[in-house]
Amino acid sequence: MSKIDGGPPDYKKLLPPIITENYGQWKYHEIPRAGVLKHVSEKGDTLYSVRVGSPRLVSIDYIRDICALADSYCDGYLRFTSRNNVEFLVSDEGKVEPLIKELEAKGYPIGGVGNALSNIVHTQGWVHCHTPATDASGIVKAVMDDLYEYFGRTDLPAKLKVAMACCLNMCGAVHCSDVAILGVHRTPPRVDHEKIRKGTEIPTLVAACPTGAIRPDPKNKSVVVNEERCMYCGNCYTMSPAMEILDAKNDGIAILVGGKVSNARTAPSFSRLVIPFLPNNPPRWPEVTAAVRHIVETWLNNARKGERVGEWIERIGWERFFSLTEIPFTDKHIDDFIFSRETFRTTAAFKY
Amino acid sequence: MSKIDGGPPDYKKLLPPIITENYGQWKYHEIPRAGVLKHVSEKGDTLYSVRVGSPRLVSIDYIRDICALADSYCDGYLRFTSRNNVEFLVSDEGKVEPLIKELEAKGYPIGGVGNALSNIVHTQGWVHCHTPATDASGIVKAVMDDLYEYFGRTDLPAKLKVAMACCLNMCGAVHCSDVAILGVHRTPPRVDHEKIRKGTEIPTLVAACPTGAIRPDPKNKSVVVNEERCMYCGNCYTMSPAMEILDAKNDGIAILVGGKVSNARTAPSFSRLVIPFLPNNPPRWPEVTAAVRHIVETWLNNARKGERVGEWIERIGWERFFSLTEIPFTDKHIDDFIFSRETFRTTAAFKY
Amino acid sequence: MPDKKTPKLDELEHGPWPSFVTEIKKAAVRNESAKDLLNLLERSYDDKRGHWKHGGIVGVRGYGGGVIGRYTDLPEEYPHVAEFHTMRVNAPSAWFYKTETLRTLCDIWEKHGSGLTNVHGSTGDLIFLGMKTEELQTTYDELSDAGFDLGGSGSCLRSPSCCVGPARCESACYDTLDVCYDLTSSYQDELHRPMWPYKFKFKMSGCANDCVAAIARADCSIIGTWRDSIRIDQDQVKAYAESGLDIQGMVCDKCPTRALKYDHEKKELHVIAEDCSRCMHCINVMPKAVRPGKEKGATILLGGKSTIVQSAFLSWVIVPFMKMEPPYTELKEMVAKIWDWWDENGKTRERLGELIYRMGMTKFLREVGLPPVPQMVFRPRANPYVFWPQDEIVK
Amino acid sequence: MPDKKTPKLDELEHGPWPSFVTEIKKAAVRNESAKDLLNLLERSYDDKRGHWKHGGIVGVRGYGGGVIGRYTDLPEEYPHVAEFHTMRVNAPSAWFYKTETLRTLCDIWEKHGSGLTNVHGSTGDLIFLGMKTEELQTTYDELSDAGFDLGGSGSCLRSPSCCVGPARCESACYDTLDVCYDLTSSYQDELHRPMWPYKFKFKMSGCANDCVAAIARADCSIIGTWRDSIRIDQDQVKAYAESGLDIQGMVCDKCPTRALKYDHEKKELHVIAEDCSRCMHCINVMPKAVRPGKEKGATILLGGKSTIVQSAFLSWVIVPFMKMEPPYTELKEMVAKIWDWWDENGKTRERLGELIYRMGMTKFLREVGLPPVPQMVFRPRANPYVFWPQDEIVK
Ligand code: SRM
Ligand code: SRM
Ligand code: SRM
Ligand code: SRM
Ligand code: SF4
Ligand code: SF4
Ligand code: SF4
Ligand code: SF4
Ligand code: SF4
Ligand code: SF4
Ligand code: SF4
Ligand code: SF4
Repeated sequence: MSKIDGGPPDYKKLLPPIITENYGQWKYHEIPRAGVLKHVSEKGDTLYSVRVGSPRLVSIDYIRDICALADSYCDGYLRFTSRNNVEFLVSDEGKVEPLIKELEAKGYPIGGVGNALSNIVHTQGWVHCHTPATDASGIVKAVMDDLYEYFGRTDLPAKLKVAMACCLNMCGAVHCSDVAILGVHRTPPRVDHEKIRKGTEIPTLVAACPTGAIRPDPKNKSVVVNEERCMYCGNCYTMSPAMEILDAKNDGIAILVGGKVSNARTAPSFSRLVIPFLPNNPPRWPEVTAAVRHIVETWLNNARKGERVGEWIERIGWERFFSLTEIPFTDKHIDDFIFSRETFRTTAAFKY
Repeated sequence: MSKIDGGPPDYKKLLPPIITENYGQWKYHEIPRAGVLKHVSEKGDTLYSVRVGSPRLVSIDYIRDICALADSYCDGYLRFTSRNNVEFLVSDEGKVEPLIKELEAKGYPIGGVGNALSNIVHTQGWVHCHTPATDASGIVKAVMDDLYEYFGRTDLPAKLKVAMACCLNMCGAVHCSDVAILGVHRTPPRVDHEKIRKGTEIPTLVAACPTGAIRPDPKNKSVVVNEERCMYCGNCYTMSPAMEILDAKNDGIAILVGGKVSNARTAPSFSRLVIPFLPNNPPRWPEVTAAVRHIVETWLNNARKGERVGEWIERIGWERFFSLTEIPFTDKHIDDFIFSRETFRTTAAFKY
Repeated sequence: MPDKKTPKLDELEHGPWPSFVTEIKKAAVRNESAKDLLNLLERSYDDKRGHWKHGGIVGVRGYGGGVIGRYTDLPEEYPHVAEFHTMRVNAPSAWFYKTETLRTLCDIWEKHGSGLTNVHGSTGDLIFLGMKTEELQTTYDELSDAGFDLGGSGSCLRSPSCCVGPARCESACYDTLDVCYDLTSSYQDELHRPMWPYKFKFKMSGCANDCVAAIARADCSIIGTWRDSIRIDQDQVKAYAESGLDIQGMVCDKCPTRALKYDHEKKELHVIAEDCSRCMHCINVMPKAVRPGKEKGATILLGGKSTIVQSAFLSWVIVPFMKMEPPYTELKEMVAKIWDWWDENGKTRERLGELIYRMGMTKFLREVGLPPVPQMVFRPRANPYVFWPQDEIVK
Repeated sequence: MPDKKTPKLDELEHGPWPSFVTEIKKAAVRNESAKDLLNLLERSYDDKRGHWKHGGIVGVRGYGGGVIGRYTDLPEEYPHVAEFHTMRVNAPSAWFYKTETLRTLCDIWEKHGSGLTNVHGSTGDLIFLGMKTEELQTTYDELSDAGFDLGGSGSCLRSPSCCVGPARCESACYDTLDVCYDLTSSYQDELHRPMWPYKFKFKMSGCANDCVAAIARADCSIIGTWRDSIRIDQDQVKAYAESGLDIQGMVCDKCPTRALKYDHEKKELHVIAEDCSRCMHCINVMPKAVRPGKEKGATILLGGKSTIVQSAFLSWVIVPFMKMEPPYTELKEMVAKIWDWWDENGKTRERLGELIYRMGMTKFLREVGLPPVPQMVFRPRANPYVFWPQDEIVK
């Protein structure tokens, strides 16, 4: 019988020798070209990392392919980044160019390093989840195709972190991304009373609703939804399959911008809603790609060097962001949930 | 029979001629000396306002006194400011110095103009209210005596607005003052069940508690207080005399700092708790005067020109404020009410 | 009654700041209740607690408020403050007085009350501090004859107040005194007869310096502003520069939006007009050289209040710019809708700010019919919890 | 089964970015469920909705999680995805692999599942995407033999993850890989057998750049920092200056605390050590010239999570500085107390951050025994609603 609780493999056994030898002894890094990092250690050793964008949803063929490359150029070592890129770890400087050539030849995108657009962190969507309001991989592919040029550059004002999540659970860091693409539902759940009676724990279901929209209905041994109070978060559906939330006609996408995670310069911050709804228009979601490009380009054209999207907007003011982008401002942009108060403009000083 | 709803007198009939003639036509002002404003109008008219600190709680003798002065120097016109100072409105430049001489001779403090300490906005305290945790006039007198020198100066880093309120109702703008002195209770209300039964509206009383600490007790036709949840705001006492909140042994004073109201430079902001409790020590509250002086002097010695107390603290960081003043930081400084989340340090960047 | 000793309060007659104790003593010379007040206060200084009971309902004919009833809990010992109510007298706009008017008030008060006053209360009323129930009506009658009226108390409109504005200030962007007087006159019924879930306060400041602290204390703050650009007088800029003002450091570097560029060589100051947020800072530092634009009006903000119950709220922007011209119809129409909405939805003792917070700004704006604009918020919502109205979704 | 047409998905094979559709097609060549996935997904592209039902409880012996059960709602039409579960494979620290290890994983997956993966999931697991119930146990057994184990799912500890840290980064202030591995190994029970009110996530970043986005996503974020001062190499400063870097503009002016002074003449950079908040900015821009101090460790922050239910929370500071040395006893003792407290007080599906918010930080700190320090908050409370413990008041 197999072991239980063996835990993951020991990382120490999976590190390339150059890393084992220089572990904790890295001195500085440079970006010799787009997609490539050069790390130099205290004792002068040099490691090149060649970063390659992946669709994340990959076949074992893909994995075997990159393994073959890593065998040829990296002595059989590679890693993945926190944004699902592949990093080829090249300790032999002479192999960097040949690797890049082969990667280019095979169509692997090299980039995502420095002040570039990196890969879009994303989720399951229609590929595997039960609550999505949209697909994830499809939109990511469409947007990355569209913004492709920025992946291979290093001269953006700052790093550009785009994230995508297919429902309000936000599996990822959509809530703190420069640009966030978010699947949203727009209609209340339809209660399947049969299913409720077949084993939903009603008190837990009632408690799950952030706005108190679900009331127990003891007579029916079910629940009723106060549709006026529901804002379609889908949390009840997560709790119970009886709360059918998918609605092909009304599900779609919202865009949030200006979040960040790093503590560099400014504190980490949430992304903020700028486009409440765009339709699901597979396979290429042209409304979404256009909206994202438009925001990114407005940033490119207006931000100062070193300004993340949110830093740029906070400098010019959100009122100016809306006028610059010509995105219409609506009541949907105004917070009305628990922490809304801190968003209210409690000053008479503002721009137009 | 007397009129009903006559309304206040028409201000136009109470303005000095120089104001009527230059109404809306003022061009600029200067501060020729501490406590004096010189306003010059478009057509070159000049109005001097001599500002005098008052205890606000004054007898009709006082009012008659200042009226006599206004008759001699201001053609019978004067006004009061939004901080309860008296302003003598002198249209004849030649009368300014004589007025000042007479005021000085009579012991009227001249000041509060420009980058000075102005009068302390305050409330009723033991003089007239039923909910106070301390007196107001007495503390104000003690603090103004102590900080007197700053009233007559104009070289502080910025304006210094001190406010005092005798309970959490905060009659005034204590919640947005550079330095706020606040009367606080520290023990839960003692329920007088007899009084409750004599006409308190129990549902309203229960609803009045911000923390839900009050439960109806239908058996007793009264209420019970969950003492663990009570934070002594006194709102229940405001609602019903049966909720006795005064507690001579535990009532006292809290100090909050760093609030501001003006929109100049930085947005208006709340004062923040820095000393959770100081004892009631009448008649001169030495602990309070010392604490206020200490904070004011730390500001004077450390702020840059033009920085209000809160602007200075926000620049250096609150952690630095506590280390500079050596005021101990305790769990009581940490918010645990509705909007606490926005105060949590959601960044790894901070000072020591 | 023999004079009691007040050693603690006597301590507060020392020191350079004028003493309220001295004032009470002055009144006590000819008024028994002022004397009792002094003694009762000394008692509080000994006991470290107040000695006043909850006020009962007392007032004058035709009015639901304007008087704060007050009774001591030690009536046997201090009989002259057994009843010791205050009357709130609605002060004139910006607290301008003729001495003769003040003297009339003093005379009335000498006759009917303690002879003690607060000039003024925090809301802005002139306060007659301490009188017996039986004196209320006559006092009111005489006040009324003298051209005065009561201020607000209870769940009603409170006495509006305003900064000195155009009467004596170069920064005033609208006539605060007139708006204050006009609204007070128009809303006499709302001011005098409690009718709402809770109190409602208006305060008017002529510019963003907000010299009546409206944003912190008023359910409706009316703060002067302009729509075009600040005006700069370059001759005066030069004069300031020559007088030694550090224009770059004290003005440009402190401009919150960095909208000002100072040309050291030419000693000229220039503004990027669209970047200026009209904070008043540059005008404050260089009043001779910089002034507000020409297209003046006010920003309307709602929701300010102090701490009880849900926390303090600062007023926030509801209308970025409104022209302020008599008879202020636009303002009044908006206020009427807001009051209706509050009255309909507010719980007992729920201030407007708390109600909007509870119900949501979106709902408020829709139901009151105000157009959403980005100036209402510092930033848009961080959560995606958007409500979709029936008519915006696909059926 | 005849190949269905997937015109919509085919569109997504165009364009420069590598295509997941191509990947599914590759797997579909030899795997029926991959083929059905493709077809089902095309169906979703037509219908504009997902076709997956709520997952039932499926798993492997001895484990309470690690598998996400998944069934299509169209099993007749797409029988090979009637069951299509995913298995979360706990990845090695910082996602380092030998190719031979990856090949072993591919071989196992080729045998037992769809041949599709996510490398990696958002939490950091390697995801085996799509398998039948009957394959779960054997897949696990083979994984286990190959030295792997399951990651977390359900109301338990989730697979911790970390940045590349000391393995390849000069900024790492502690050994993120080791802490990640150590905690994962120490908490196998918590990881594999759901036992709490809800999920709990750890993420480790070696410095404040936070390259695993811990602060946004982890209930406990461990972020590297130092206690002393940044170290500046003036020769390298000169080199950067000569290479044309605008040190004043790009470094000093963007320092959030203005702690850096640049001497243009000498081309020297100086720090006011006590003003530096260790934000990493100057180090990021001039990695050769500036580096962290010598006294290294980590800041511990708690409470991060995404939007559902009470709003998203960013982690906030709980311990400003903690040494990070094996066996990490201080950290583990603290974590044990926190988990106990959460477990005792948390409601079902209440994340730690929401619980602390609901109960109050004060209560949390007292009950968990952590000393309050000003670094925990941006600023102190604005309300005066302080709770006084019995032993601090006068009886
Ligand atoms: C490889 C990776 C860590 C890992 O363990 O996988 C990594 C590696 C490095 N990061 Fe990072 N970061 C990585 C994800 C992140 C993330 C998390 C994320 O993207 O989800 C963040 C926070 C994102 C945010 O703020 O929203 C992040 C914020 C930074 C920053 C701060 C950027 C800023 O100014 O706000 C730096 C500093 C810099 O680049 O100047 C940084 C710097 C670096 C350096 C230069 C560190 C070093 O000295 O080696 C590495 C190369 C950076 C580059 O790509 O330009 N790394 N970095 C991650 C690569 C992701 C990718 O494939 O694109
Ligand atoms: C007379 C008065 C208005 C009234 O109708 O009564 C008034 C009058 C003036 N204020 Fe004020 N302010 C008055 C209360 C206020 C208040 C409200 C308060 O104190 O409660 C504020 C907001 C306080 C706050 O921010 O917390 C206030 C914030 C200002 C500011 C902005 C200060 C800042 O930089 O934050 C200025 C601009 C300046 O002084 O540079 C200002 C400027 C002025 C000017 C210079 C306006 C002018 O051009 O005439 C007046 C003389 C200022 C002085 O005293 O130095 N006034 N001023 C009030 C005098 C109160 C007193 O007796 O001390
Ligand atoms: C007299 C005055 C204080 C003073 O000495 O100046 C005052 C005195 C009282 N206030 Fe006040 N408030 C006074 C201005 C204020 C202000 C300031 C303002 O209006 O600008 C505030 C803060 C702003 C605000 O409205 O939020 C204020 C916030 C309160 C509150 C808390 C309201 C809230 O929503 O948080 C209460 C409690 C209540 O209404 O039950 C309160 C209640 C009271 C009561 C009626 C006591 C009570 O619980 O019933 C006090 C009567 C004292 C007495 O016996 O004379 N008073 N009160 C002020 C009115 C004088 C005037 O008309 O000019
Ligand atoms: C697979 C994965 C997305 C992906 O494609 O990468 C995922 C998939 C699901 N997540 Fe997640 N979450 C995944 C990372 C996250 C993250 C990111 C992270 O961990 O760094 C978050 C945000 C951070 C956080 O925890 O707050 C996240 C926040 C949620 C939530 C909302 C939790 C909350 O407190 O707000 C739910 C809802 C729930 O727990 O019931 C959820 C629930 C789910 C479920 C189990 C659906 C459900 O309601 O039961 C999804 C199963 C999809 C499927 O069928 O495969 N997932 N989920 C990620 C896990 C893979 C892995 O182990 O590596
Ligand atoms: S974001 Fe929502 S729909 Fe997408 S994988 Fe996570 S839980 Fe599923
Ligand atoms: S979708 Fe969200 S808001 Fe609507 S009923 Fe369900 S849990 Fe409540
Ligand atoms: S602050 Fe409190 S005690 Fe003081 S006057 Fe106002 S209500 Fe009364
Ligand atoms: S004092 Fe405040 S918190 Fe305490 S019971 Fe009364 S209303 Fe509630
Ligand atoms: S608020 Fe503006 S207009 Fe009114 S007095 Fe103050 S500075 Fe002048
Ligand atoms: S008014 Fe304020 S924002 Fe406008 S230019 Fe002057 S200082 Fe800047
Ligand atoms: S978080 Fe810091 S230590 Fe870790 S990889 Fe990023 S820069 Fe390096
Ligand atoms: S680490 Fe950040 S705060 Fe410290 S000196 Fe560098 S830029 Fe300034």
